[in-house]
Amino acid sequence: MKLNAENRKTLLLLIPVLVVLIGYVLYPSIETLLESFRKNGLFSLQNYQDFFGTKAAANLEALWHSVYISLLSVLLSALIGIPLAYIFNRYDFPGRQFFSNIAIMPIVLPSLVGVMAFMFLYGEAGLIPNAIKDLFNLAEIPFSIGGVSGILLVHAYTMYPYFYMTTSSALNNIDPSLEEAAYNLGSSKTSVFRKVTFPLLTPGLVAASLLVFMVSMASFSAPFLLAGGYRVLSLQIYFSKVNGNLEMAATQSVILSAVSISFLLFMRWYQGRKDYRMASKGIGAHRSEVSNSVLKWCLVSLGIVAMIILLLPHATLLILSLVPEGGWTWQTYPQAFSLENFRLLFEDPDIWDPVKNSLIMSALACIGVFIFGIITSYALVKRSFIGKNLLDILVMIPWALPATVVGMNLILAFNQASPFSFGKVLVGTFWILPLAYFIRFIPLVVRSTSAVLEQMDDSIEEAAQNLGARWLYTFRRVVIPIIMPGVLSGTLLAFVQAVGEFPTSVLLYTIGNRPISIEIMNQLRQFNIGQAAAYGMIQVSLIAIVLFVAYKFLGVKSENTL
Amino acid sequence: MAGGSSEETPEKASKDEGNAGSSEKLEDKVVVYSPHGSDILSDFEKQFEAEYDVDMQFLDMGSQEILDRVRSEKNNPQADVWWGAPQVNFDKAKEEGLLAKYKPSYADALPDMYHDEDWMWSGTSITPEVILYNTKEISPEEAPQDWDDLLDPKWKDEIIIRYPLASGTMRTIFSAMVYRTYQETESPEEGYEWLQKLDENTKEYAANPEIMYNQVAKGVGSLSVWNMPDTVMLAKEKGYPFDYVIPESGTPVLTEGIALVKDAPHPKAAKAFYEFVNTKEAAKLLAEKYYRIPTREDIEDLPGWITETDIKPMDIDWGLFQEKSQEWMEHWDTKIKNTEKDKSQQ
Amino acid sequence: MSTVNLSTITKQFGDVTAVRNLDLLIEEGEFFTFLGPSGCGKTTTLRMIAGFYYPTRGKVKFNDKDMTTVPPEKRNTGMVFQNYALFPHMTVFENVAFGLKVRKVNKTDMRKRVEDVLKKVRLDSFIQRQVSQLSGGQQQRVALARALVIEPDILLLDEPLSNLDARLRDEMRTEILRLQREYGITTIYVTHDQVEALTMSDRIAVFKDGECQQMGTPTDIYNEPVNDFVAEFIGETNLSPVTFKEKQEAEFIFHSEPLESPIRVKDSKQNIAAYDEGDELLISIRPEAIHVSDTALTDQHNVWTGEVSLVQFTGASVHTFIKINEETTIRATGLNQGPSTYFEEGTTVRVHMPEDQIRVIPRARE
Amino acid sequence: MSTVNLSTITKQFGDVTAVRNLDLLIEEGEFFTFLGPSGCGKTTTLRMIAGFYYPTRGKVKFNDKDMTTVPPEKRNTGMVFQNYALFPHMTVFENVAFGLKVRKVNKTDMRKRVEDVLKKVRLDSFIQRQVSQLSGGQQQRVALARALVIEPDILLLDEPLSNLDARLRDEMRTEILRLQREYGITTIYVTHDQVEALTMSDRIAVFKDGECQQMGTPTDIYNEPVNDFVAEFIGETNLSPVTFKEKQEAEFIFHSEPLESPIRVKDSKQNIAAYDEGDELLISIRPEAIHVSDTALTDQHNVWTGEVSLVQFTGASVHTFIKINEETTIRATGLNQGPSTYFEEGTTVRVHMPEDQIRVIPRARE
Ligand SMILES: Nc1ncnc2c1ncn2[C@@H]1O[C@H](COP(=O)(O)OP(=O)(O)OP(=O)(O)O)[C@@H](O)[C@H]1O
Ligand SMILES: Nc1ncnc2c1ncn2[C@@H]1O[C@H](COP(=O)(O)OP(=O)(O)OP(=O)(O)O)[C@@H](O)[C@H]1O
Ligand SMILES: [Mg+2]
Ligand SMILES: [Mg+2]
Repeated sequence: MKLNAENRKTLLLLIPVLVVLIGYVLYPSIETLLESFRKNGLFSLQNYQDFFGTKAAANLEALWHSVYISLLSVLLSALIGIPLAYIFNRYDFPGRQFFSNIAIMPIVLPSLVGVMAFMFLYGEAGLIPNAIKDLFNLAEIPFSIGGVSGILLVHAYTMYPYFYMTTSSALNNIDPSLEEAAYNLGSSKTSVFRKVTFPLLTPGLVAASLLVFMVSMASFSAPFLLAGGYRVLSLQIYFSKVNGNLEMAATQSVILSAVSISFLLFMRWYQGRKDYRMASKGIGAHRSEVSNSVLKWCLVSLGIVAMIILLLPHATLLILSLVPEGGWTWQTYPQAFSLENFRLLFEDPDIWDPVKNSLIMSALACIGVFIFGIITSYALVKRSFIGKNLLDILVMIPWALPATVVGMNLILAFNQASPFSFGKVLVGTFWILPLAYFIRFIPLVVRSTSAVLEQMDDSIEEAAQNLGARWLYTFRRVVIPIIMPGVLSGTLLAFVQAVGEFPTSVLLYTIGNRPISIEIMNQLRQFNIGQAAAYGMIQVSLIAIVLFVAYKFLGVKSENTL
Repeated sequence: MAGGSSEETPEKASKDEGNAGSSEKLEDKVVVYSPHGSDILSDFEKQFEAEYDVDMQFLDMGSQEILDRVRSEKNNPQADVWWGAPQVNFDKAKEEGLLAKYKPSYADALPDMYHDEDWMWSGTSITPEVILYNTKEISPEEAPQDWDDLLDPKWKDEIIIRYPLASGTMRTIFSAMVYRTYQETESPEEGYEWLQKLDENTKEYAANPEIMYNQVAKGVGSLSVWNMPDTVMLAKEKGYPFDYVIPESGTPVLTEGIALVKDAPHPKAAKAFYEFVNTKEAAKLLAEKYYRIPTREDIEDLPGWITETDIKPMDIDWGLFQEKSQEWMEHWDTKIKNTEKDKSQQ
Repeated sequence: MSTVNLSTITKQFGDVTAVRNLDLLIEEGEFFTFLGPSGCGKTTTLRMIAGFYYPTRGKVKFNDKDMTTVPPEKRNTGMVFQNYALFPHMTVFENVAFGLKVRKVNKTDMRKRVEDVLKKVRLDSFIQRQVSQLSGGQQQRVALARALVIEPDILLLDEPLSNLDARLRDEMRTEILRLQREYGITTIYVTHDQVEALTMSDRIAVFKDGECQQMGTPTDIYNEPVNDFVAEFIGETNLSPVTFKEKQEAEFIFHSEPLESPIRVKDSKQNIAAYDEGDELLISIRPEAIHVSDTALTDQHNVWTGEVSLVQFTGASVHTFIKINEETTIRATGLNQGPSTYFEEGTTVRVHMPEDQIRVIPRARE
Repeated sequence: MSTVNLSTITKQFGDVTAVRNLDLLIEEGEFFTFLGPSGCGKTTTLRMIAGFYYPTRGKVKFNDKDMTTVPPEKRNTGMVFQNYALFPHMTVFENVAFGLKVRKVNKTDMRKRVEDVLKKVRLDSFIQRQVSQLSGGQQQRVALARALVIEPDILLLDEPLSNLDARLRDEMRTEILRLQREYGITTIYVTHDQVEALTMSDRIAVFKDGECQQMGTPTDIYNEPVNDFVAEFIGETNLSPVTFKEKQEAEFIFHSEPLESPIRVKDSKQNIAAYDEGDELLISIRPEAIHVSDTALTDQHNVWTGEVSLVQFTGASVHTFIKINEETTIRATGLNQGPSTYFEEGTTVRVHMPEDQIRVIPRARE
């Protein structure tokens, strides 16, 4: 059969997508898959038998804990992220813009020092519980985090921005007259939210749930730092690895990905049952106004309180960075403040090298992921072809696998020459890290972009074509501006995370491209908590600046899409 | 501390020790993988570069990471020298054929227990394991004096343990506890029981050393087991309220070493560096400034905390120890570690 | 079952004034229509009544109860949105049932009522479709069904039939009227279809640039427009400037510049609109009131001779355009009684404007 | 400047057949209108011509060139979408200029052309607005301007004026026609407004359930519908079942069951439609062709007596509903010549159906 224009376009789109996915995702991952079927150099199912047999008790417990924690993390992040997004996008109040920028700050927190900041804040010896104890003269501290609650708290804190960002961009794409119609039919605020707004956010929520679920499944720092003894699959993988049992680590990784991918398929099915394209006649975008000032101010104060809580860890980090060595060891409260740590840091002439490296590599990766993400999600959402689910799975693999496993895969795939590395050995070169970041963050951008694309009415694109615009032009001038909020939020999240990326960086960095996170880790290893925190503060401020600039220059455009 | 190193520069290293000799032309660069931290490393970078016309570059990372990395770079080695890791890591690397043989000029000054029999690595410093306690909470008299004292029910919920699976130090201590009885009984059961009891007294497994220090310092718990140099360093340099007890019955002593990477791109410069970091002056500097106990026996005027302490090393067959340790730790992880307790920490 | 009372409502968007000083009292159970050109503020007014906009100034009252700041969900209005605003994630059934669910109608009742109303809008066979799989007119009918099914106190219909064919529109109109009468629902209707407005409404308000020009019953508005804007907007009309000359018995005599002759107009409230000193005046005569004949008409006033310049067939009626002179072309409408009755273009004919059919009106103020 | 040729086009969505076996040849520069009830497949057909749907079966040709699989952007058609499909992120100017930008028209030219076309749709003062800040009708005009400005070969208009008031609609129609004539653009027009369809079109196709029922000039369609569906769909009509009785000279005599009397119909192509043996027959007579009088009409055939049951005022004309018997009510339309000429409800009147105004047609097949 002759290919019609549609099919030709689809094919044209799919070729680059497939090349990248096969070359940089599938090919490296195959090694892990094969490894899981190897035992003492022979092909066997022994590892899986072990997993479900002799080691079942620990492994299944870990698996169950992982799933349980991940589901709860999704729930908690959603509970924080959605209302915040709603408040900041639906109510206009003084400082809204400022607060809404702050709302994504948790992601800026460098993972390791971030978790430590949490412990300084909420741990048994933490600032908050002790401050409350001292303030109210309690005999005991009222609460403290640790164990599962700690993991969940940190997860919710660090992962709610996925919900926040996707919800925000999806909210802006909802035709307000839909909500108005529901109010008009007598629905109360909550039921409009439940029955109309929330379901219409589905694509965004599905995207965020997937991201959060998978990160939690693969999350390492939080369970490791906060509940060393608590068995989860990602730690199990790590321990198998440090114990030298690589085959078991691979097997566990495969199973972890399988669970994540099942979740993906489930969510796809869930989303596929309904239609979320805004297809009203004309543009009904009269933003409804708010009358109830009491409610408004309630929400605002809620928002402000939330902001304070969100920034507490950053504040702790700041405090830590200002406490000179020995100034806060056994004491409940820090004893002295100085700029000593910063002075020490800035004395090092190479201090800015890692910063520069991180920024350059993240920017490179983000440009790649921006372009690739848009094309891929467009193919996934707006084109129909056989094997869509498979493509979707491929896209999510870098996110479903623990970061260390991704790093290992890359080492195995690129420590020899291959066509995908243009015949060079990439391991040990500068380019391996930007590549790793690129691969790691493909899913993030693809998901957040897809979420917005799902809501876009097809006829807008058709109108452009009808006016004679070629596909590329249409794409550039019509599709991209409309989905910009989603792409942007995905890319910004990717950027922020790339700047702080640790688990794959630590495996792949070289002397020439040492990123910030490694530097912080090294300070920590030398027990220079203060300097590590100071470094963390530098990272936080840098990212904040980048975000600010990005919003200023790109966000303005995307606000207009309404 | 990064700045103030110049005044303590040791006298020029005596040339006769360097059999890599300056007569031969060295490569212009040497790459060192080391967990010693940038303070030590940049200090040594300056000194080494002052002495030789070689650009020293270092990657500062954990010893386990170094092993992983050297392994992953096997086809395309990037590093020349691996400076600093417990001997078990070196043994593993040796087993996998990642190291090159080198017998340094100071070989005679090293006791046999501090170098590999095939000279695949040699020791630079030793780290005895100790019981660490918080001086604000416990007086020196009260403090447990031996390993078995830790099992006393009065320490219930007072012990913070760095999560052992990922920590060389902790693996060594735990395995040593099993090994003590295994030596005689050929069975780990008694050791397991010991660990079981320790687990009962343990309040928390901390994921990394910093957290452990913090929890002990702030009095969340008051006891831990750790290594001596770190403990001293924390107490003297960082102002932590820590002190230590060397267990009476003997303690495992880890050897930290240095090794050359096989097929290293700059083998000559690597050898020069190998020699350079274990000169007498360097060893003394490390001891005084960075709290490392030297392996060389020919160093004089060591600080008091080294000379005054009487370390009784435990007698360990490291080969067997290494072989069994994996199994024991796995047993601990799956059968002994009380995850219920962990979870219940609200 | 509410009155709707708008008092001096003004709505501004930035520096655009969409509605200006609107006063309106809509009676209980009345069928009230907003007419006006595109962009004159009809939707804005409806949205203020529904509660989606808050007036910049002024008050909205239902039954004397101040509703100005009451949220939309507490107003019990049923609105058909100009852009439909169907819930894309729901089927036709779910869309229509939405308002009933909110009202906690029980399952079987709900099912029955939804099926009933869908039958009325001729969509019973589409009940399980996703709305994206419907044609434009079908979507519009879902929107209508969704508003009707809840039998609200006030029904706000924003061009609810614009995408339906005449036949269906007719049926829908009947249905809306039936419901409205049966439950006495106060209905506010926006339409661009004049026939619709004239046949259905109890009263009509004609808007221009956010201001209400005239309010009255359909026949009032059609037969006695207050100014040229209303006359021209509702129905076809012929307008021509005149100046007052004199009054004779039961007649006024005006002078028409373009027609270069006097025009006689009957002296009655129906024929002479209120005007102020200084207003420009025009005569307005509906095309259907003009007699055209190719035989001479004697003994009558207001007769002109002209040439047929265009004959336009529009189904039931035929428009004949008669050129009197360079400046003036008059449009006359006759019933379509077969092609044989159409005038040929170019024929010379007589045009008679009966003096009791002419209305003199002032020009609308800008 | 293309002919459009659809040959045996069928389009299915799953198991819904939206268009069935459609054959259509639209001439160069022709103004062709699709008429039909909501959901009959008009939009679907347009979308196949524009290239957004591929026909399940059949071919689309422009000028004998097979376009069935040519992508939309290479067809040079200009479409006004039923739902407008405006670009939400652009201003009015940007929306309209889009097609020109694609065609690489230079800046000053573009500005001029956009301003021109916006003036024509009366939106020149809105040029810098965001489209979300426009009223429904204004948005529709932007959509229209966007399609017109590129002067395409084929103009596809899907109810482009449905949300405009009569006056504006009139102006827009004139504008569309002017453009169409001037550049000879082949235009396909979907509308629900019959007057629009009848006044503007060169030819009309009437659809029902995805099938074309009749194709022809407006007068053909109006005066000589092929079956009851067409007769009823275009314009008002009175339908009544009859059976053939006999033929007399220049007349046919039919028997009407509901009227309980014979009906005479002139024997001519215009009065008797083609029908097959076995078809059910009906008479169709337009309300405006019916004479109603309260004086006795003698010496004429086809006269019935009835009672006025409803008088409906619709502006230019007045509908009078006359009840002949329980089953039959006849609708007659007269011009509005002032309230004094309306019949009172309840009056007994005579109804005359001229025999050359009646048309006998078969019932449409399901
Ligand atoms: N995507 C789809 N899936 C299933 N059925 C569809 C789809 N799109 C349209 N249809 C059906 O096809 C039929 C024809 O639709 P189309 O949009 O062509 O109607 P239309 O003639 O334009 O009607 P209207 O005047 O109401 O706009 C309708 O019955 C509609 O329900
Ligand atoms: N959000 C807005 N910002 C600025 N101007 C607006 C906004 N919404 C509407 N307008 C303007 O207010 C005026 C009234 O708009 P409205 O929607 O009430 O018109 P309408 O009478 O419903 O017209 P239509 O018949 O075209 O739907 C219009 O000129 C429109 O451009
Ligand atoms: Mg409107
Ligand atoms: Mg349609």
